[in-house]
Amino acid sequence: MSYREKRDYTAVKPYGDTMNDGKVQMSFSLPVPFGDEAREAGKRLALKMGLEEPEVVYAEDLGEDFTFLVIYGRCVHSVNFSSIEVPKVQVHERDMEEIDRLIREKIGRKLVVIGASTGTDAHTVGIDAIMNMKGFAGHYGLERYQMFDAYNLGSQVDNEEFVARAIELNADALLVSQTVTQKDIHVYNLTHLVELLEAEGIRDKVVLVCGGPRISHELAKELGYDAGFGPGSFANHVASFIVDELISRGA
Amino acid sequence: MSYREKRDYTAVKPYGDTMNDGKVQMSFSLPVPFGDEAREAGKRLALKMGLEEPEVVYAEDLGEDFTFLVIYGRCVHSVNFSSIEVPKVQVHERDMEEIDRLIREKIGRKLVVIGASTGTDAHTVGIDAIMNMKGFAGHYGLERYQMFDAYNLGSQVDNEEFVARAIELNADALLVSQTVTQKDIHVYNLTHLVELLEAEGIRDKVVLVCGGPRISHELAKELGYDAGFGPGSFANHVASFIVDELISRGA
Amino acid sequence: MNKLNLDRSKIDRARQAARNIAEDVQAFIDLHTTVAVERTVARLFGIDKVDEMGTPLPNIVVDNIKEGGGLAGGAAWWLGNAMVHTGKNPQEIAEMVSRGEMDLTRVPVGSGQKIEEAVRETASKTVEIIANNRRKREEYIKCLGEGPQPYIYVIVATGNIYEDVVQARAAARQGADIIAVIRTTGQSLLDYVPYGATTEGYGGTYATQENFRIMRKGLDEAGEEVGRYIRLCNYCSGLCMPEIAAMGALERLDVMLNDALYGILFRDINMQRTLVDQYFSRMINGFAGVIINTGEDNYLTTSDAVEEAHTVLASQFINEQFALKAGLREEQMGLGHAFEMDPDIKNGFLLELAQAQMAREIFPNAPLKYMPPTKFMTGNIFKGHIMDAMFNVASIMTRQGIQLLGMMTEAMHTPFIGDRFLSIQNAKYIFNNMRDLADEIEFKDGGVIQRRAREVLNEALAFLEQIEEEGLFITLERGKFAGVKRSRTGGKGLEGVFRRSPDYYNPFMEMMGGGRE
Amino acid sequence: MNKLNLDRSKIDRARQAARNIAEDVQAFIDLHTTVAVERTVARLFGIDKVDEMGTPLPNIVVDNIKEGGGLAGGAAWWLGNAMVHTGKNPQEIAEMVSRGEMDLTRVPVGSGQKIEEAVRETASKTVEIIANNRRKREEYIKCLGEGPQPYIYVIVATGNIYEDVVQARAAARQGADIIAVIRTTGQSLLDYVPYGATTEGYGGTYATQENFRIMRKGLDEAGEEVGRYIRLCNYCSGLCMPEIAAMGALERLDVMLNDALYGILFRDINMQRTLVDQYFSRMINGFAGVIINTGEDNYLTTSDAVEEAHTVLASQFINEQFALKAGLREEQMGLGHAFEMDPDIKNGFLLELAQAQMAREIFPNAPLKYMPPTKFMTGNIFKGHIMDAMFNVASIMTRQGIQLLGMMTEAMHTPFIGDRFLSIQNAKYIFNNMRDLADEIEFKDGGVIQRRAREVLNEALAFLEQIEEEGLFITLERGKFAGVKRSRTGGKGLEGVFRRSPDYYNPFMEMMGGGRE
Ligand code: B12
Ligand code: B12
Ligand SMILES: Cc1ncc(COP(=O)(O)O)c(C=O)c1O
Ligand SMILES: Cc1ncc(COP(=O)(O)O)c(C=O)c1O
Repeated sequence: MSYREKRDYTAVKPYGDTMNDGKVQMSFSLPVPFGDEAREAGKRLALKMGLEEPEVVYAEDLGEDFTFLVIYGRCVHSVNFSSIEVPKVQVHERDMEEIDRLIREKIGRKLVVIGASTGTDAHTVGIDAIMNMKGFAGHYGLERYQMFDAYNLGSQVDNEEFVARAIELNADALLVSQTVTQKDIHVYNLTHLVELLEAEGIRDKVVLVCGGPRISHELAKELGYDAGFGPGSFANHVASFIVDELISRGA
Repeated sequence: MSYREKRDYTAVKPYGDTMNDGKVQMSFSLPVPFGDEAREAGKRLALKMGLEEPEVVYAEDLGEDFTFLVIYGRCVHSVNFSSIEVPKVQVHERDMEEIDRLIREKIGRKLVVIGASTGTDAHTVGIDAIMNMKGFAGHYGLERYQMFDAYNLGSQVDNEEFVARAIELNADALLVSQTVTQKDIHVYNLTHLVELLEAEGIRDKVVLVCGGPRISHELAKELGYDAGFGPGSFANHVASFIVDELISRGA
Repeated sequence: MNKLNLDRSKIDRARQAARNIAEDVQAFIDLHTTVAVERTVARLFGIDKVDEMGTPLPNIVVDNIKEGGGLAGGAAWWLGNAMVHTGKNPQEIAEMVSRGEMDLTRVPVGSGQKIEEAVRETASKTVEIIANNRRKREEYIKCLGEGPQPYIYVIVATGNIYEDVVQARAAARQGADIIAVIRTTGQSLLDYVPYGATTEGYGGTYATQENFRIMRKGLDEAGEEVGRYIRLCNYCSGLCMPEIAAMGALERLDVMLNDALYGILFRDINMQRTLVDQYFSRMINGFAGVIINTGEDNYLTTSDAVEEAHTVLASQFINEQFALKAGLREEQMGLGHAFEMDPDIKNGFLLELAQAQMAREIFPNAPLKYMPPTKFMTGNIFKGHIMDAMFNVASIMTRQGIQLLGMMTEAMHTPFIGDRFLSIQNAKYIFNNMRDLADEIEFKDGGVIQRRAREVLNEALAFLEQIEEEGLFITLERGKFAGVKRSRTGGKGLEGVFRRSPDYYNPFMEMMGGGRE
Repeated sequence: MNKLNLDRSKIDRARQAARNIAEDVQAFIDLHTTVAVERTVARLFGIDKVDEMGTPLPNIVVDNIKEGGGLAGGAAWWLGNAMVHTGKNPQEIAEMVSRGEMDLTRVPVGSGQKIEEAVRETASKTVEIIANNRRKREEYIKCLGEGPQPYIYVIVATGNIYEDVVQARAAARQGADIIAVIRTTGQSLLDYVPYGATTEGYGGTYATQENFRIMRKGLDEAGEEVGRYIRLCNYCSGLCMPEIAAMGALERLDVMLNDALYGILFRDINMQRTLVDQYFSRMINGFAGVIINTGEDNYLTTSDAVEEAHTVLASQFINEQFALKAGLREEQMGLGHAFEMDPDIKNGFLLELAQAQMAREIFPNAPLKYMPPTKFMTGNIFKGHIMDAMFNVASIMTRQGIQLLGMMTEAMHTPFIGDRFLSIQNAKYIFNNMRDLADEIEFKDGGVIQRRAREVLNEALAFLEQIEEEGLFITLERGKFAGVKRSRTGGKGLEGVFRRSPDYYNPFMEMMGGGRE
């Protein structure tokens, strides 16, 4: 099929079953009583969003004068896909043995890594996945690496305490996990940590990494981190990054 | 709760869990290879639609360089709900007995009604629901009414044949069902019927009604019908409408 | 597998009644041929292409014989005669006829033995091609493997074959085992098969031989890439049943919709026409190793699924017997049924389980084709998606063979690429997460499920015995199936039915119908 | 109900081990009190409100007694003494303390008998209010009725009580039976209960008595309108277990999260503190007719659901025994478990069924609280919605008591009003369409399901026997639950634990703890 080559990546639209049909599905609730007027309100909103021929395919009374709607329509907008560039963590992915060997050869000592779920965040499954001996989805955590001294401080660790431990243990890398994002609490908390590290004058002495379900590398860079890891990250990704970073810093 | 009274119906926004949070769910596919760039493309489209803080919460590779996305965001648009007026069929809903009685009293003869699924459309369940003796969801069809002579011509009836039968039977009302809407085939077909009826000079002699899953009263009126009935219609709605219409026409 | 404790003697009795019904009709079939059957012979002789007006040459050839009054003898004989006479091959002859350079029934009649030889030689080439296709499929399955049952069956229906292929290949990657290309609205009522690659259709794509070829190639490639043979499905039903069966055999389709009664009931095709056509089409399907899918699900979309359950079972018995007559093996009988009860019925799922398990126990070797909820699907895609999930649960709990996946957007449009993906994900999740649930559960003795199954079997038996008595034609005239009344001489296509002459000759019937009981 | 063929003697043995474990700890509990217990006494005496700084008067009162070194005797005694001495009621006394006008331990000590009388009189008023609430609930259920089990349980968590009420009422109309107001992040670690109506919270709404009242009123109205009693749920866990239990009893909450171990393991609350607190809180829950929900589901969100299944069962046994000690009836024990296995596990559903059915058979009278998939929920709301559907299927197939509905948006945010609607629709569809499926199916003898259940029971028994030997404190120190190690003297709130003096006095323990074995 030469069909695929014919695509115009400078103006990409949603695809239902035919190139450029623009088909989009949408659902939301409106704080208005159920009825034809509620459907019409949904339709008008869809029109404002740039959906042509919007169709309210389902509407239901939620009670208390709320209405739930499902809408389909054709999006008039397009994006220039060819111009998109997304910042990504540069990781040469390696496995545990390779990483240990590399550290032995190029750095010649164990690396100290401290991890925690900081602030009021009590979600530890993510940081455990990266650090715990048994690891996650078949990837061993940092505790199993011979060339890492890994300290998992657990959950709800104050930024102050975290920084104190970093200094005490002379850490090479800090791993921060953030899961709760309501009212951007994670942004606040992550920023606060960078400020503390800078105040202590150790920001540049450590590889500073954050992760969590709503963390992207882009966001992490913005907030002053060296890298950010989202869903689907494993210990060897992070370890590879830390090692490369330290080597390139001339550690 | 005085909470409900506080709503501003002149500027209504989608509602997630807080008034005016604008939260909308959306899903679509893009004809681009799976990856961070695809996510970014989805995000940019959402921005163009007027979703603030769009978040791609899920992206999956569909193969063949297509990507499926689920996005949440806050819609910046609002609609003036208080100004919305939707044309509606004016039906005084009555039950079978009342309708039969009304016809007996006010018109004094049986009404002839012809129904069909016209054109190439072979979907009969809808028109059967309205006409069949046994009816639908507990509402008897027109065949069971004492004061209706109901003729159900079935499916794939040509408009020409339909009109010929209308003349032959001296019909009071015509019921057209349309289900297939691809490429607006129903609009074409319904319009064609009106033209034929006008050409034969009988358009004004009949109550002309259409129905189907994608038919609204508004669309029906636009196309020159007296009324349109969508999902959830029953025989007694249509019968009530026909009777009122004939009475008001002085039948 | 015996969870329902059904009365075997009733099953045997029902099967016997269906056999008698089919035999009665077969006597009629054996005396008749149709334009479609003869066009099929022409196609199997290698005649293809269209004239300048777009009329397919098989139609031109058969019309020519028909006008010459020779159809009762079979097209094979006239074509053989012309070949012997001119020394040309059938395609060349067809082109001559099309240009008005030849009138088949006016060609001087040559030696019967020579004609027969020519016919046999030509026919065996085609038969060999089809046999090769069958072997190729078997090899593919041997070396690539195939997905486990229930096979995941999805449709493509964009109207544009090129768009269809992309989506079909994407579906294969996502986990589909069978891709069906839905036909455009109305094709089944065309008394010819359109030609060439097509890009315009309503709610489906034209079934043409070129489209079959394009899709077959796309799926073979995808299958090799994903390491799983991907089956291709299209529709035999309509006025061209055997022709499309032949095209499918030539292009290695694997599955074909083919029902003895569907065209009569749901497309108002004349009953004599369909019954004669279905016989030859099934013979071809049988020989080609195609799994047929019957259309009992349609009774339930049209009428109430709780009330009409017994007509589904009765029709399955009848389809089984007609299939056996045409030489189809049980392993090729994708008998249809559907999960179409109102989702609001209390304990409705139990009734669905009863129906599905009953079909499984009564037709143990058939790769049952299970159809998804459609009638009660609404614009609520979220509810629809879980109705489809429940359908998948019912299937894996009763070991169905072919799962035609439901789409959450059923009430709106033919599937978007994303809809199909979500459906496949739905089925894969449930089939894997509940893989052996059927082995683990038993149904309570005398419980709701067992009682329902018995009831439906009883009603189906009574119904079949009534048909056995009245004959199938009269039953259809009385509107006993799906509430649809059809007259013996009404409907489309009767003018294409002919009584065979005593010397009627169709080489393929012997060569491919080996399995006839 | 005996589908799993479990070894009754093993169940009995496990239960006995748990009883020994609980008895061992109960000896410790009976010797101690905590600031939370005494604040609860103050609340039950009618002390409420906050000072200008926002400090709740119960805290001010108890701190005052503590600072005076009198807590070992119990707050009741000091309050009674002050009442006798001043002739004022407890609220007036608390306000005096708050204004620095009184120091409770310095009030001249009056006649023991008079104090006891005053205390009894005050206490019985409150006890009567609570008993009335219980009767009112019973009346409501008698005249309005209630939804069938599994009760449909949904959460509201906007942070704003007024927004919460609107959504809760909408949910009631849609079919919810229980509304839980999730608490704001971090409230469980506050050593006081906030005051008044609140509109700001993270991922939840503050549990305050006023918020309870607002929600109770909203749900009573909605319940009357929909003709079904709507239960209200909040959380006892944290540093204020008994205080919140008391608030719940006073405002007629119907369901409360209350687990003997949850605070220790998942909030790092000191184990001595939690174990003493849970006892009094459960006594109050028990008397108030509240159904408690235990938190075993948390083991499975933190660790692997397949591997840690036995810790859930072991914890259920322990929670049961602690509950019995506090006078809770089996009918009030919403023992927790969860559908948290990786959806990609082949036959994972069979393991889930085994677990759910096992809980059902071992705790036949408990309204088991079944928690939905959360850990493996992703941004794929469509897949998530069918995972929630499978969870609903598992529930109705095994007759669970309380179904905490899963939300398709679990991985993103606390429920939107539309998410909740779709979840309720999901559950209602499946519970109705499969209503009696549990009656209809049996599990194969010696099949995967039966074997899995036996295995888990064996492991749980071994685990319980080990705890029985080591004692609960040491088990927790060794990190045997959820892989979390807690030290006996670590964690939050140890400073609030006091050894009772021999004359410790708490009138409510006798008045409400009637059920103690
Ligand atoms: C399990 C869970 C809990 C457990 C946590 C147990 C524990 N020991 O961690 C319990 C039940 C205790 C809990 C409590 C709460 N939770 Co919670 N919880 C979840 C849940 C179900 C799963 C999270 C999880 O474990 N995911 C699995 C791990 C492996 O994925 P991950 O964290 O993304 O980690 C991967 C990557 O992100 C990355 N990664 C993560 N961290 C790091 C760090 C580094 C350095 C690197 C390199 C990589 C990395 O690598 C990991 C492996 O690939 C989510 C919903 C969901 N399905 O996502 C809600 C969820 C996160 N919880 C939520 C909330 C609101 C709460 C509460 C606040 C509720 C309340 N009001 O009580 C409480 C309070 C907790 C607190 N104070 O923080 C919300 C958050 C909403 C938001 N966006 O802000 C969610 C989304 C649920 C919801 N829909 O409301 N929760
Ligand atoms: C059942 C069905 C069939 C059956 C029809 C059987 C029969 N005897 O009718 C069969 C299997 C034969 C069939 C075939 C096809 N179908 Co079809 N079918 C459906 C299905 C599943 C249900 C329709 C239905 O019966 N609804 C129930 C009735 C009661 O609802 P209703 O029609 O809306 O009627 C109510 C109101 O609208 C109103 N009403 C309706 N008519 C009238 C008339 C009047 C006068 C009044 C007052 C009121 C009224 O009152 C009724 C009661 O409340 C829908 C999907 C769906 N879930 O909607 C697809 C669907 C309609 N079919 C579709 C298609 C494409 C086809 C085919 C073209 C497929 C193909 N390529 O072969 C064929 C061809 C048919 C043709 N030539 O028209 C598409 C249409 C897409 C579109 N929007 O154009 C749908 C949406 C499926 C899909 N997702 O692809 N179909
Ligand atoms: C047996 C059978 N043939 C064909 C079709 C498709 O319809 P058409 O014949 O219009 O292509 C169906 C659809 O349900 C069917 O069941
Ligand atoms: C027993 C119990 N208590 C409380 C909670 C809620 O957490 P928090 O104590 O932080 O409010 C849970 C949540 O899972 C729980 O299971």
